[in-house]
Amino acid sequence: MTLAIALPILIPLFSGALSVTGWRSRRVQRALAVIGTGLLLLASILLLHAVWQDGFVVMEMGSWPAPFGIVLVADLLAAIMVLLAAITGFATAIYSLSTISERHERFGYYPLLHLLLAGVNGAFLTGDIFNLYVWFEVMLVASFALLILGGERAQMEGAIKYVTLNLVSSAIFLSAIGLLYGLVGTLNMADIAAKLATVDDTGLVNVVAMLFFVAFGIKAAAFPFFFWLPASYHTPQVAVSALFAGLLTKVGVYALFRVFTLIFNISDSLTHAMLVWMAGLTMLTGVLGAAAQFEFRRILSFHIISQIGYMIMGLALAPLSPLALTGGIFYIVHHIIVKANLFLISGLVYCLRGSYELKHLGGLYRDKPWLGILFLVSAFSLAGMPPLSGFFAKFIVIRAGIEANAWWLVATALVVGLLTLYSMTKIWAEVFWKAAPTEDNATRPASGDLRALYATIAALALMTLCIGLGAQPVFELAQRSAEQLLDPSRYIEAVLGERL
Amino acid sequence: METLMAFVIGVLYATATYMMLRRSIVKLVIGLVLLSNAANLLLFTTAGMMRGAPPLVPEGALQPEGPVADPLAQALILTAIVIGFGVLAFAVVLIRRAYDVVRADDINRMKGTDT
Amino acid sequence: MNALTWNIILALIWVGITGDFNLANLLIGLLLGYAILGFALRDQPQFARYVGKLPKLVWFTGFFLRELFTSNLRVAYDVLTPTHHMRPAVIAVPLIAQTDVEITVLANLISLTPGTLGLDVSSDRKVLYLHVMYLDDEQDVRDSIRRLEQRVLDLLR
Amino acid sequence: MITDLIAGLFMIAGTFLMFLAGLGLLRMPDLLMRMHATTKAGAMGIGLVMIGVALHFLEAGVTARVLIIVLFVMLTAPVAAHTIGRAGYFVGVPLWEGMLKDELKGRYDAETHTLASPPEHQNKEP
Amino acid sequence: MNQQSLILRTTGRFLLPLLLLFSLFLLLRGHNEPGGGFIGGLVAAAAVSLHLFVMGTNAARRVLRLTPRDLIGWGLTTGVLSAVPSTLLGEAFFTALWFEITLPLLGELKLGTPLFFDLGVYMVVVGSVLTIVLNLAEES
Amino acid sequence: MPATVIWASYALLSLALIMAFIRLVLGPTLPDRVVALELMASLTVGFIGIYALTTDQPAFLDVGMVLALTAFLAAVGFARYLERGAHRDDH
Amino acid sequence: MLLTVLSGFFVAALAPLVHRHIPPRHSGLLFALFPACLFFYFAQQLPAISAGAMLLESQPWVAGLDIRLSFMLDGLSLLFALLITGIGTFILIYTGRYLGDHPALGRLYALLLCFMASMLGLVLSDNLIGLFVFWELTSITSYLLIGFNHEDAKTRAAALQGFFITAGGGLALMTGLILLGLAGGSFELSQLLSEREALQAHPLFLPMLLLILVGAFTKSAQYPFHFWLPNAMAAPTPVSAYLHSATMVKAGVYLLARLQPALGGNDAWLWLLGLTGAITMLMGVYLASRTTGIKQMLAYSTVMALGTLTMLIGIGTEQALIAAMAFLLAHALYKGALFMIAGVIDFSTGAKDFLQTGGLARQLPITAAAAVGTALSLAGLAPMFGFIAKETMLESVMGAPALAVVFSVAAFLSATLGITIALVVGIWPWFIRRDMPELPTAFRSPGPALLAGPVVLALLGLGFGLLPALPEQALSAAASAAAGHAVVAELALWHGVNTALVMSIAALLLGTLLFCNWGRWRSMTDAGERFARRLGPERLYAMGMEALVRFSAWQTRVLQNGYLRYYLMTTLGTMVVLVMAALSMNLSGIRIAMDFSGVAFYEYVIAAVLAASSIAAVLTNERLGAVAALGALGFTVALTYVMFSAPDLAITQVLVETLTVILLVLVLFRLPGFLKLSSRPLRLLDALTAVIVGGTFTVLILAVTATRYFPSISQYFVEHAVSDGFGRNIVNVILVDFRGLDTLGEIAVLSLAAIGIFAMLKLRSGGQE
Ligand code: NA
Ligand code: NA
Repeated sequence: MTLAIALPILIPLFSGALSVTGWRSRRVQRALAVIGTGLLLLASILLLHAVWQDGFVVMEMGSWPAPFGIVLVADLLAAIMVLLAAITGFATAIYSLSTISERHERFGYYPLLHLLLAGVNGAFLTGDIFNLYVWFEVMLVASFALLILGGERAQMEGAIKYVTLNLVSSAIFLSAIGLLYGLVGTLNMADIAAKLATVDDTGLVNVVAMLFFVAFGIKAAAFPFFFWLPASYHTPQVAVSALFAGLLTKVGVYALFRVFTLIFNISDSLTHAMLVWMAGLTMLTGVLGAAAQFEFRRILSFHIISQIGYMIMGLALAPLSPLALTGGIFYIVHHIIVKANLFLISGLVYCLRGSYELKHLGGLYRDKPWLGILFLVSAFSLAGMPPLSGFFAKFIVIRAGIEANAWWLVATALVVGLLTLYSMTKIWAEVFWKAAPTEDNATRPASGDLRALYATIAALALMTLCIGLGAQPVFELAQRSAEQLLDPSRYIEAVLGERL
Repeated sequence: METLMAFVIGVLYATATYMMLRRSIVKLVIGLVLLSNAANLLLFTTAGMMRGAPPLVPEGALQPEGPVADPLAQALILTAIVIGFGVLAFAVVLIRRAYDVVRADDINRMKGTDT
Repeated sequence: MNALTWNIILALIWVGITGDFNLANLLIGLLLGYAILGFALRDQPQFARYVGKLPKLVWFTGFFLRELFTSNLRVAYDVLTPTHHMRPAVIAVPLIAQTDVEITVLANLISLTPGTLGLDVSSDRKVLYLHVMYLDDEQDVRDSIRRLEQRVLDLLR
Repeated sequence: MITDLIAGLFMIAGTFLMFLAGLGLLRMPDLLMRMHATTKAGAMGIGLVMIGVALHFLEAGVTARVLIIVLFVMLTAPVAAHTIGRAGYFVGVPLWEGMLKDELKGRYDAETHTLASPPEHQNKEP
Repeated sequence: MNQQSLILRTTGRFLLPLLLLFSLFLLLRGHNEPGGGFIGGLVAAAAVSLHLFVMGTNAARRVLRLTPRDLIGWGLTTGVLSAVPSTLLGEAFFTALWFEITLPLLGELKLGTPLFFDLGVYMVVVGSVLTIVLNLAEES
Repeated sequence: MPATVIWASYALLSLALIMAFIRLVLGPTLPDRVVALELMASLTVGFIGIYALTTDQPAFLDVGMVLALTAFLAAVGFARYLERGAHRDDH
Repeated sequence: MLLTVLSGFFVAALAPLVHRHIPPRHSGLLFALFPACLFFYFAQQLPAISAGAMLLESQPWVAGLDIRLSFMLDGLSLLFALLITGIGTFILIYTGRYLGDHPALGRLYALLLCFMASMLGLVLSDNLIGLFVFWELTSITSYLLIGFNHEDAKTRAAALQGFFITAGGGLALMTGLILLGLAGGSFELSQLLSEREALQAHPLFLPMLLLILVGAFTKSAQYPFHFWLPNAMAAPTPVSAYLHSATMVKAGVYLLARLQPALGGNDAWLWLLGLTGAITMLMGVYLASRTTGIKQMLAYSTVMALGTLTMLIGIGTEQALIAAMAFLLAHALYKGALFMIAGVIDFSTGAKDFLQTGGLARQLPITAAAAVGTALSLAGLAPMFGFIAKETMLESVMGAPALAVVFSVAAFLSATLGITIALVVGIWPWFIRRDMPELPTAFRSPGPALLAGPVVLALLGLGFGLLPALPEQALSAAASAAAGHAVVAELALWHGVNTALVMSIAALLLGTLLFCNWGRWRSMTDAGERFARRLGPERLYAMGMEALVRFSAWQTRVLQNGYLRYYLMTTLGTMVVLVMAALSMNLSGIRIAMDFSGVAFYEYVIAAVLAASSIAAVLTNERLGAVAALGALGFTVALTYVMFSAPDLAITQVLVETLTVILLVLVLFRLPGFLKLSSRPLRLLDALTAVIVGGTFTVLILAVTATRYFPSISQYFVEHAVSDGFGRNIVNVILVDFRGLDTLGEIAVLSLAAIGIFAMLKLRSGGQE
């Protein structure tokens, strides 16, 4: 079933194209949103199944042999990421049906959504470094457009930083590709890796690796490149926030995972030190940023950063402990679901109360106990409380850190976990426990039918719970995918086959 | 020629950086244009530069007669130029709208969303 | 049917007959078609005028190239020598040309000739404003413009 | 060989004209005069260089392209000049003080963007 | 609101078809000579932009007949669809399919999905650039 | 083609390019810069012609073709800007 | 056992639903059936366990991480399980009456049952991580239970404080447990306990121990983490009785006792636990003696008890462990009862402070009787079980292998003050008659549901005191487990006259004296209180939290300051530093060649104009001038492409350049001119940055062009474009065929940009479309 590998790109591209063509009909757009993302979900399950069976699924686009044409390669990590993108995409689409206003729908919301997913999936699946750049751009421009959809002042101000810093990242990325191409003369990542393996002194490659590191670091919102994220993530439509929060930075993380396991030497002392510092400082600055916030989505935004730190910690410690990489991957899986859900919950709270400011919120536990429970499940999961998904994610990373004797990182990760708990309980206390501040706020009627929102949130919360209670299969998946990453020769062989 | 281009491209990166560090949003956009040109030229240079041999096959032939300039790099740059244009267009309109809502060209006044 | 259309159809047929589809052959087709039209249909006024255009065009081109050459020399001299000899002015020249095309062709040709530059046409299309570089003798300039206008109208009407 | 020599001549002439255009652009005292230098010398220069090219190759395909280039340049250069000159005049770029006369002065209406003809021509039928 | 000069207007009227023709020329020969969907599309977009400057946005929209946004949709659809047919024959996505047709005047012609794809590119480029330029011009 | 002719052509064009650029920098008004830009476009076409000739590669003429046809659009754009009475920061 | 734990969660989940359909006065009884059944189940295991058997069962959970749902029932866990289920039964009965009219009672049941299941899981877990999971679950449920009256800000703060401290300790504990598991080669307690030598010889033994202790100490409110416990009294009284005296706070003690065989028996253990325990004991009893809040006093006395238990486990002798188990049981009985009594006083009179009470014996005779009984036990007076526990304790501290004097003095002081507070509890509210204002609320009769717990527990205290053989079996089994080998507890009310008894009598006298001067004692110690308020652990905690918020606000202001300039500066600066560092570390593999050969003069000119136009764009102070400079840049770049054989690129560049100019012109139309916004030094700094960034790229390009490891793969495209791609323009064949996917993405980018721009221009905030 190798066809399944291109479908996660082509389905959203096609849905997006049709959605543009059917611009004038809201019904067509809404139907396409559900059908398109639903099909995407099916395709990504198919893909994961195929990859689980065969280890790698590879397709040479246009039947041009690798390394000349563009190949799509799905290893377990890629397939997992695609599945997560599909889940988030589907959830967001359903959620959007009842939260996105007609105004926004009429200005391209759904086409943008589809094309964003296409870009994200393209980035996950491509085996070609320049093609990765292209998909990054697709994703980026789609996110630009989604970010400003609505034209509020805050959106514009946030977008200026988002756009500028991400464009700088793209330029650095492109420059790095240019330098790498100059050195190796090829773009296929497997081919690059295979060729570099035969070079004696790859000193210059280590230098170029720094540029890739910075470019992806910006995309991943790692320290000290994260500025664009807190400036903008709380400004768009909440469904968009959720999608961004879940997916976008993780594409940067994915790219870091990919190139630093396949192409560049992660054991290089500078690279290792850099990743370690980056991981620690990302965790810490992110969580401290959140501690200073008193707006629902801003708190969540800063936490994205700190959680990215855990994932990078997984990568940074990979040479010392294979378990670390497993932890990083587990963390990604957990985080995408939980963070997206928390944003969706903030949106539902907004629907109920009309504000994201903690000081204007309150009384929701009394009024909506089930919402409270759904929030608690996600929030405690984010904070790494057992038996939810976040606990195992944190546990693996920390256990790996201990195995690797990375004491400072472990200590940081622990403190950050505690501070995450601090933020989550802050939200809980202010939004749910505290009495509603004024009557008029508390009685603001919910707009429209919220059942779809509850269903989406409940489904994602259930997923968090299941990843926690049934952590073994997810762990096994993460472990096998880490094994694949740690043995690049398998990837190279899958792509280049007998040409080696 | 690559050596010469290395310096020229360095100048482009430098000017792009300087422009992006200004407070005026218009200068920011100009910086982005410079940056994208710099990256394209970098790719062009590192792929190796060759005079007078465009990657075209003469009519009736199966291959060019002699060596030709790297067509792959050119295809990549073409893609990058077009992408850069799309992105730039977006950025340009964005600053325009940002100016509309903020009523100032000064980026330092657009910091309401950060803290 | 328009004479030009006929000429093109003939050229295409030529290309079809010879089966050799390229630009050169099409040009040959056009020339042959032109000759045939001039020969076969010379008694019909519509075609006669069409056929008569070519010599006019050739003649006009020659005239214009000469103008171009001489005036270029003058500007070149002025640019190259350290002192400026120009006597610039903006003058209004009344127009005989009426249609958009006539006015435009005239203005463009004027602009292409060194020493004069068509600035704008008044909104009532009565005058053309020119920037002239060497207004040594205003009447002389006006006369040469008028001559050019006449030739243009000859060619176009 | 002969054609090559002629081609060379055309090329030198063309590039020389273009050089003149550059020099004129730099040396002339006001916008309108600079435009004289560039539009024509530029267009002419391209024309000559292109003829040189056509002579050098002596191929129908190349000649056709050369003709098209010359045609396009002849078509667009005066329009560009006109557009800039008009705009420049309209916004009032300073003109050389040695100008003999200016019959256009004051005839643009900034509000309606209309251009009046001089009074002596207004009622005259052409 | 036609305040543009007569000269520009007249030349523009003549240049529009010329540029559009030129753009098609660039599109069609792109597979063999410099040109192609991007370049052709950009020239076409430039042509309509010129028309816009000269004759105003309404006139430019009239020239297009359909909104440029639809052009984007159709172009993207074309692009994606041209990647698919090969899979029906069991090949990978994007595998080119070529077939020769004999036209009465033009003779043997090699057509293939890449050309179809290039057409999609052309449409998207025209549609996108014009969406941008037209809306921006209407704004100012 | 004699090398001196080619050399001279390039030299003349280079000088012209430099002068045009100087005017572009000096201005002083926006229309001056636009004129300089137009000339730079023309010079580019000239360069392309000579280059096509010296390398025996007529393919480069295609670039000249596009340039000849579209470069003036920029001038039209600038003119539109000026005539709309937009904010000007030249002198 | 898995079943018993999971069924707890299951019943908890059902509780709110069931509760809705039953009148509240019966619901408590109904739910109490569940722990009662469990109690009997565990009681049945007692004979086998005390005979030395150990029940093990195991289910895989996350096998790859050695996380299993494995359970072990030995004496220690059994004693705890009995306490949890036994006291839980009475608490549930009590709750039904105490909060009978509360709208959220269903949720309270759910949480209580949830807590009970977690607590059972904790004490039954054999797997370290499984234990930790349940440990954290008790923290979470505790948080939610403390915050039951969540609309009160103080309650929320108290809940957070308790949670934050225990969860923080939990993180340390997790690390410690992971270390323990890794060091011992297994995450199963049943296997680890026999790895004593290996563990204690491990290089990381001390950090491991410290981390585990932090976890245990925070949970069990040891000094200096003790302060959250009295604040947790914001919880409803049944919760305080259950979690914050009888069960959850004992989790830390449980863990210490559990690990004693593996980690104990060394100086570090003795000193750390013994001293911490002793200090906590003294601090607890001292603070208890000077508070007048009923629940506060009980809470502080719980702190005292927890300290005592820690100290005893630290001493670690057989006798000390027996004493610990006896004390644990005695405390659970009397403290559970006392809390319920405090609840009765509150329920019936509304009084929450001793000073509000007095002479209640007439109105609440049964309660008063139960109070006297339990107070006796608290005081450690015969014939209550508390007496036995205290005597054993006093004996064992004197037999400590080290620090015996310190422990003895501490124990004596603690016993003295213990008498005082017992007298306050047992006499003050009931028999002391004073001139008092009206009771806070009208009197309500407690009824049997509220009295069942106190009375039964008080009677048990008496019964075990009179017949110490009754609990002996269970206590021996527990002490054996804590000791790691079989220990037989021989408890008797009368041991003859020994030092311990003498100490007890002295303490009784001194304590009574103090009780008579309770008011003066309180004012005497005010100075200490004032000091604690300024610099005590709670104050430090508050200051720490404040500092956290302030620091994070500061950090955010500094890092996320809103200035794009600074963001860019940081980003690019980091990039340069990293590249430079990498360059300097890899010098051996890097060559740089300066090669200007073959560059024609006009190429220099074009390159110079290219560079100069970018500089012109920077230097001009007109926007349109900058745009014109960009145009010049575009043409020279296009020329470069032409000169180096890229006609398609040149064409594209020219077209894009033209369209860019058009775009800029259309947009700039509305924008104001350039202003010089930055100061001269800033501009210089930026220029320096810019030069460094540019220089970095120059160096990189020079190095790459000089180094080149492999030729490009592009020869393939040159060879196959015509034969397989059917096109002679190789670049175009690559674009539409070889790399069609790139192009597809690229047109997607263009489409997206157009859609985005369309939306941006047409969809205005609030306005029309
Ligand atoms: Na996130
Ligand atoms: Na003239």
